[in-house]
Amino acid sequence: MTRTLGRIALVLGLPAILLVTWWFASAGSTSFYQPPLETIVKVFPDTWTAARFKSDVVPSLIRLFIGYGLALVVGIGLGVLIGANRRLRSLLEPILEFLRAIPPPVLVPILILIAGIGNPTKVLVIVVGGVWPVLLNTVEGVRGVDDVLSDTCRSYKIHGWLRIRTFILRAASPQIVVGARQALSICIIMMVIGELLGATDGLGYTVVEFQRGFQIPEMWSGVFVLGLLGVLLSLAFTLVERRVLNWYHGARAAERSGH
Amino acid sequence: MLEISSLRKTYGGQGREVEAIGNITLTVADGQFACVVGPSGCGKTTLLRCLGGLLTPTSGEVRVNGQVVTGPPDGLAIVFQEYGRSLFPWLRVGENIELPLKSKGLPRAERQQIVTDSLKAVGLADAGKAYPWQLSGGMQQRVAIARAIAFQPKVMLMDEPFAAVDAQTRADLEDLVRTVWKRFGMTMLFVTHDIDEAVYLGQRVVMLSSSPTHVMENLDIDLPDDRDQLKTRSDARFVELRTHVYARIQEAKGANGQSPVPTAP
Amino acid sequence: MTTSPPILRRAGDNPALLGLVGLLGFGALLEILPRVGVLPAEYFPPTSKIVSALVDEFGRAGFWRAVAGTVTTWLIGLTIAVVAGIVLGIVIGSIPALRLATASTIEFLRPIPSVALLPLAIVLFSAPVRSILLLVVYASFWQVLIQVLHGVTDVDPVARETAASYRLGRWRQARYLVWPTTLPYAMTGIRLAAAVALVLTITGELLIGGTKGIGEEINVAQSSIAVPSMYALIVVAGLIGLLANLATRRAERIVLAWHPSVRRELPL
Amino acid sequence: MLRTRLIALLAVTALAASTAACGGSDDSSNNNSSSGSPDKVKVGVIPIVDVAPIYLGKAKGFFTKQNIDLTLEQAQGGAAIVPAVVSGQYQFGFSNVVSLLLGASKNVPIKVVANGNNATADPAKDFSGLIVKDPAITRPKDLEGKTVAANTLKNIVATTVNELVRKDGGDPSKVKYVEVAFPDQAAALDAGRVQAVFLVEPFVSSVQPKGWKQIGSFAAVSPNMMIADYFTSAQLLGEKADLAKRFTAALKESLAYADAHPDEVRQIVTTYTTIKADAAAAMTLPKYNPEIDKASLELLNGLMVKDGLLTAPVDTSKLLQ
Repeated sequence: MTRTLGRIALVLGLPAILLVTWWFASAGSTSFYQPPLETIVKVFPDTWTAARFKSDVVPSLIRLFIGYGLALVVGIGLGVLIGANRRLRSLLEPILEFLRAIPPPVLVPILILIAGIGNPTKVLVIVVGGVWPVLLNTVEGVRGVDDVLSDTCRSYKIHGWLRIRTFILRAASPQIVVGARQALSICIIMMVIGELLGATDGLGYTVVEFQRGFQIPEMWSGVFVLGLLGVLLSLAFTLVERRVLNWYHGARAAERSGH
Repeated sequence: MLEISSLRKTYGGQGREVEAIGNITLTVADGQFACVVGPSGCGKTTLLRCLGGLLTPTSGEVRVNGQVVTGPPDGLAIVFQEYGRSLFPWLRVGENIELPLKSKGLPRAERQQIVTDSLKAVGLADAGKAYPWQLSGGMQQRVAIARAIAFQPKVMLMDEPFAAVDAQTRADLEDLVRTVWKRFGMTMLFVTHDIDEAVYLGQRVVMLSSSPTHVMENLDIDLPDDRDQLKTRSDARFVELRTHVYARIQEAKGANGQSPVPTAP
Repeated sequence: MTTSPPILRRAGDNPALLGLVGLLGFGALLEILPRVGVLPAEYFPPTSKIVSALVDEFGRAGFWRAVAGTVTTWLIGLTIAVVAGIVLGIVIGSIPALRLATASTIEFLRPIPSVALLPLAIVLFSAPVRSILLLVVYASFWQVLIQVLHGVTDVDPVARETAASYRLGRWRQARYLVWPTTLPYAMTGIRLAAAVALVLTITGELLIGGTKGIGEEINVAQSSIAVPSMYALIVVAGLIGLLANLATRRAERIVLAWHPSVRRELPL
Repeated sequence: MLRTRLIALLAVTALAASTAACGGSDDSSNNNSSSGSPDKVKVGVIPIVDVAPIYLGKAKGFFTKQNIDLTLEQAQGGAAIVPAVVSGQYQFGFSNVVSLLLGASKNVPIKVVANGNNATADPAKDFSGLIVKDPAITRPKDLEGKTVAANTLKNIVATTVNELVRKDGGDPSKVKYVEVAFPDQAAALDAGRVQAVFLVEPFVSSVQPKGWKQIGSFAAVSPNMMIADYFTSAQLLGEKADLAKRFTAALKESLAYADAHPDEVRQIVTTYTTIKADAAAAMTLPKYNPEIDKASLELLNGLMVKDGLLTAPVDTSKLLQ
């Protein structure tokens, strides 16, 4: 029993101390732009009502998941194509290396100019940000597949879609997951930027709206929600990753313990 | 039925031609258990990869069950030396064995049946649900053999399959291969650098020279059919045959004076 | 078409040449498509227009001040993040109790998108540069900290015992044992941090403005709908990113010259 | 012993660094001046025609006369200026009345010190314009369900457009607003990203050649309506009441001078915006009343309650000195 108590203390210890110090440090704060933590917490329930969730949080999330999904599909699709073909890879590598280096936010103004500020642009902005880490890590993963396995596939006549599905994609999955995690954090940033640069709904828009309306505690609560979104998505990602890569972690553990 | 006629394989590398296989002509009759042995680095693996359609020979021809080999031929299965790397780590043992059957287009029920039988045949009846990396080296190689059996090949190629396994496990696996061969009756080509293993297992031992490789001698093993580690290995005839092969290999290694040129895999 | 098959075949085996062919092909493609009308030339100017816009930009003093502005903000933010990341990483990493106590906090703060802090940054810091630096430091700090923590916890226990058996003091242990093992991880952290820092620098310039930088130049170009120069600025941002990647990889090779190239970037 | 203290020190700095990141102290550069040397004063403004008087007053030396060394800082909209004034980075700022009333309703510590500018008397010829491109939109009522560009959300533009739609028998809650900076609004309307823009000079003249239609303006809500004011933080008013008094006096003088010399206004505008002299000549100038128009305050107060921006009217005396 004490062991689990100990573990809980460790997990909640520091966060509790930090929150408490912030609570008291900001308690007496008269500064308009740094309201007491207490007011922020008090304002939370009636700011983030079910209606607000439906009108702003849900649109943001839908755009994020569609954009992130597309980034994965396009990134992995092209990645497998390029990774498997040596000549295609050396043909495209310099271009990809350059396009990857472009900081995604730079593309937002041009995308707004071209496609306007509707939802399609917001999704496009997210895809453009997220596709690069996925694409390049997939190419890396596909390139690094074990050639003994590749020979096994050839001799046992496993090819076509079966080969891609059960060999190439699975063998490259640890590296693809690295790319997918990087893409997730970039996509969240791009989601917010897309909403800050001219939007009529969404999380980023709401935070700007609060700021323009001098609703500072609500603005802080909006920042909390954005932060929480990042944390929850990262947690969800870890759970999915643990399931998708349990074979990988098992194999590495076996290998490391000299099995 | 395996027919190799004047097979030659060179590795071209910026003007430096490395002749892995000089000229090999060899025939293995249906159902025969042939072992191939030779000094290390004499292109045994290159020969096997040409037979398996994984490497295209520079000249000469390979026929499996009467058809010329241009790519991996039908009815042929290979068991690789690096058992760990030839099994899919993300598939459970049962799934590893089942995968080639899927590409053959067999219906589900039949596939499940073959998987269970193959596992029983290699003594891993209840390991179907485990992941390969949860098993020992020996057991992983058994899974690779089970996968080969499940493929129901007419010809099975084994590329030094027990080189990376400890001695005791190797003895069990040798006996397993013989039982499998007897039971399923496929043509077996067993490549090894271990002379004792070649004589113990094979109905015939093919001795290769060092590179440029050619067949030095075909030796028929007239030991009794049912062999076991104790009796056969202490049998005088076994020792006689083994010494003969050892002498010829030593002679091949020393004959052309230069140390064997390392061949690219 | 200029590239006939023989060239492709001869270039086939030499990747560098093939890469060049790829680049030229990409440029040529972007030249032809708008001219032929497949892409609306108004929003997709042909490459030649972009190049000439680029040349004009190079001629403008304001442009170089902007590049200098972006690079300085990026470097300042990166340096703060790297120093803080390494120091905190080693301190937290080498004291197991601290490591356990801070694990949950780190895991909570790390995924918070730094751009969420934007509204706070604008309000907390009146000087725009400070707000942008807050974003840059916050985003890149975690990249370094996490990798350094991995490095410190990856110190081979056997090595640690031998060091203890020779009664190496904690400070000397840090210097001769912890640091060499952590360095490769730190370098990975720095490489990742450099890329993220650049993204946030330009994001800050775009959204907060008020500082000399590529982001601001793009805002100005967007207002006057100077599309070719917008593309030129995007190309410049890409080049800065490319140079940053090459520079950090180069630094990595120099710093880790002694280290066997075996360095795993942990797929976390 | 030294080592353990060193580690402890590092741990403390780490903790301090993290809380500092949350707290964050800004660097209010409040440079207090001795009576002799002039007060260094920074004012946050938006690069539009509304602030021409303060630029003119600086050029004419009205501020130096009041012993004030004036610097004018440009920002996108009121929303960025208010925080800077509250934090002390700017001593004074320029903002539209609606944002100021909204701030007062949320107890933002700000006080109005002088009038900024007013709409003209003629609704058809004002310094502002609600402009549309689509010929199908002929009157404010047609904006229902459409998207209108405003330089900042929740400011006087939305209040004005809502009132125009309401007066035309339409339902203002059906109009959507998106934040687009003045210089980008023309491109947004051109590309069809928004169906209407609300511009002030010099931008109204710069889009003239496009031949788009104007269906409303500030003046259409109420002639000579007060649009914007200059304000300061309550803290500065408390500590330096004398400076505020001198600043207001110089500003009133500038407003009167600007209202009397339209051609000098047109000339000065070309110095702080990108407008060319010929377009500046065609500009319609706002009215620059020296006095604060309390009637407009109450009018806008009421409209904000109608729009739901305020739950109850603001006690404007809190905003005025």
